[in-house]
Amino acid sequence: MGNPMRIRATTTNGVTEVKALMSHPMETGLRKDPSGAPIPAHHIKNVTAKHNDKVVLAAEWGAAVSQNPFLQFRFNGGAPGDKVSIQWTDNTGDSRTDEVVLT
Amino acid sequence: MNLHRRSFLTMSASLLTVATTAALWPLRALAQWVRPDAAFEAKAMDAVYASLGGVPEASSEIVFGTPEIAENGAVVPVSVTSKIPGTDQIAILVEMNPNPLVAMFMFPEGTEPMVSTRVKVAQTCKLHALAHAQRQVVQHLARDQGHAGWVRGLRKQRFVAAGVQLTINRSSPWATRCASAQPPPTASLK
Amino acid sequence: MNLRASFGFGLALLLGVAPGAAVAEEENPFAEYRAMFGDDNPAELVEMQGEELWNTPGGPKQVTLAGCDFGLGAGVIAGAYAQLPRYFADTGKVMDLETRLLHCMETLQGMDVSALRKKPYSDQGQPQTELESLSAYIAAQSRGMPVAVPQTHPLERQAFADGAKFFNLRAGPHDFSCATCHSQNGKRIRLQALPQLNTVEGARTSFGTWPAYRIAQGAVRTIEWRMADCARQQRLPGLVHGSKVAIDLITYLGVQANGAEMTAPGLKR
Amino acid sequence: MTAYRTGSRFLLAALGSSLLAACANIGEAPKAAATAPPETTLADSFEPLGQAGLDRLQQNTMQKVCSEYEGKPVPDDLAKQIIAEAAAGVRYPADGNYFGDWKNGEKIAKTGTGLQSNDDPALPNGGNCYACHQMAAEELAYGTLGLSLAQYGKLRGQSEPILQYTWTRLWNAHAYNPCSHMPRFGDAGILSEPQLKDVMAYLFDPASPVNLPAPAPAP
Repeated sequence: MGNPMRIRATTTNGVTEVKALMSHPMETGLRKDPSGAPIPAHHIKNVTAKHNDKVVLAAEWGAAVSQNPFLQFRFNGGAPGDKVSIQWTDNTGDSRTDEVVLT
Repeated sequence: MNLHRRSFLTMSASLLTVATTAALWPLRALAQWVRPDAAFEAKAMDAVYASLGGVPEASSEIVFGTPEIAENGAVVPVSVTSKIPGTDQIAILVEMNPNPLVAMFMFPEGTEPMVSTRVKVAQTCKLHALAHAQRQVVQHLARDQGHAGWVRGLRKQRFVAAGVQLTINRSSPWATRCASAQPPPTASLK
Repeated sequence: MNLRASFGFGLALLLGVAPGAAVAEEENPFAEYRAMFGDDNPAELVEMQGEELWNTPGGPKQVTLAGCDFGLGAGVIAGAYAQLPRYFADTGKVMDLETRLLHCMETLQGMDVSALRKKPYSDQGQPQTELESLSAYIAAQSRGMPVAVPQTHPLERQAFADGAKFFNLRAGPHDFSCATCHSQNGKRIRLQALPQLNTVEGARTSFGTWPAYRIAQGAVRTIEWRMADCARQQRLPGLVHGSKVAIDLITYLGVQANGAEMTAPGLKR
Repeated sequence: MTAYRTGSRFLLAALGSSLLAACANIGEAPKAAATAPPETTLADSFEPLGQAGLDRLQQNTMQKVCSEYEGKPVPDDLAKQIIAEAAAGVRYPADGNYFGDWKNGEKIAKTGTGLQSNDDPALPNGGNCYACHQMAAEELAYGTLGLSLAQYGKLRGQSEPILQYTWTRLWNAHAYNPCSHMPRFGDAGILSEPQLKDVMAYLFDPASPVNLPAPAPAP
């Protein structure tokens, strides 16, 4: 289920800017733990952002997106009360969705 | 000329297509998007291009926001903006990473072709961005050719790339391949 | 914000010199890099985890930590971190946030904190410990407030004096003390700027930024971690969490930093 | 070098007992805290970790004096004593050859690990010269706690006195500066004799990057 994301969305002159931080280790599968055992890959593969029900951004990620990923983008529109949601799915099938309401 | 890109895609088969490059970047509407796994698993830039379908043309219409020198390769802020009209996809690649393709972003109509994120960079090398753009160009055929009133739609597709040099002070710890080539200058005192 | 201003200053200096020129002391080649993180500090994710822990009943007694007194009254966390370490009458000791948290987990929640006390910090790539998450959350409740570490009780004054003494203590195979690296202005190790921690100015730029998210570790680290990791680099044995030396040093730094703005959780390389 | 040794033996014999008496107080500083519980000692705040045992908290004479006089002038008699004792302990290369492999010296200069509680004791220690000193022009990630060593050999040549001086500095800098902040690389066993020779070569070899000219600044 993962830990909650921090999403900030602000609308200025009809454009909504979204800034999200996601809590995820983004393990590449190339690192070893202190005992020398390989640490299995564990990273987000897919991200989908929606403005209400409309997809405003989709992304495919590899393991080279940094730990605790940051994502910023802008879409046209956005009014007070609208929802902006972000969903991620990782390579283990785990996923998490968080949303904010525009003010 | 504010044509809807996605609805255009569905009728594109019946229209004359002009591609400016040999690129065969996966052309699917967002709903049918399939992750290009081979491109993510590719171990060199050429192989990434090959799995995406071709070599992009160089472009100065991609704008980067990256630091000239990054303190820590594990987290390097990167923003990429495409100034090419109709840009619907942006990809970020790091040349010397074990897998160069880092991320691909798809922008539906109404989303600015801009993204900002943070990536792992194994060692000092070039960071590349690819942009894919397609738009309908309405061509008015000249009257003297006897085609009065006809228009035809061209789907103009572009697949471009640009690179920017990044200096890494401290190598990303996960990068086994590159770290061995150049030991990170880690001071034990901080 | 102080931090922002110093980034801008560093950047201006950086742009003012020809590339390839020798790097002067006062400029930071990473000013641009650091400024690009803006307000988007992953420490906020840890703060959120800490907030959830704070509001969740825990331990055998299944109570929250809302009854914990951090010096400003039971459950008062707004501004509490800016006034720690301080003397607590109920234990007769000078305690910092972390030792107080452990004390409350033990006495209020009935938790066995011996494991947490022994291993207070998360391993790289592992989830943050409760101590780290709660520290991030509670420290953030002092954001924007002035540091005000008290010097009223004799033991508080003693902690400061002993901290000042330990700061200069040279030991170990490398003969390092805290002062070896932190007693001169404008110096750096490799490219890492060193705060001059035996002065008010140096302590003020540093103290209020801890706990901080460490980019290299992808985790929030507390000020006790900072002390212990300095001891490691000094080639000393392990500095015990919550030990007298740790609290004395934090008191020494905090008192000198009094009046500075709390900005924690900060962001460090 | 023999002069140093003779001198220091003399001084030690003359001042040894008074020095030890003086240092007994200084060394107790942290636990001499007036109102701290009497049972509190420095060792209570530490625990053995990895290769770092509690014995590392035991201060030697120099460490005690220099802790007491950090940031202040060291009294003359104590300063002389530390200098003499340091000079007396310097061991010069048995074969009279100061130089090893500058390439290995470069690695030592850039390696910051060694003797930390989390370091692998099986690996060679680093010298971490770049933490504090500027050396090769091409390496921009240098610290500024110590003096710049750029062009070190080129500026100084390779006369016997300068070689001996440099070796002594590396072995035990307190032979010149009583409360130097520089680790005693030879005296404290941080670097081995072959490693010290490698670092010497890195400082003096004309082919070493330390002695190459700085790259031309970008236009």
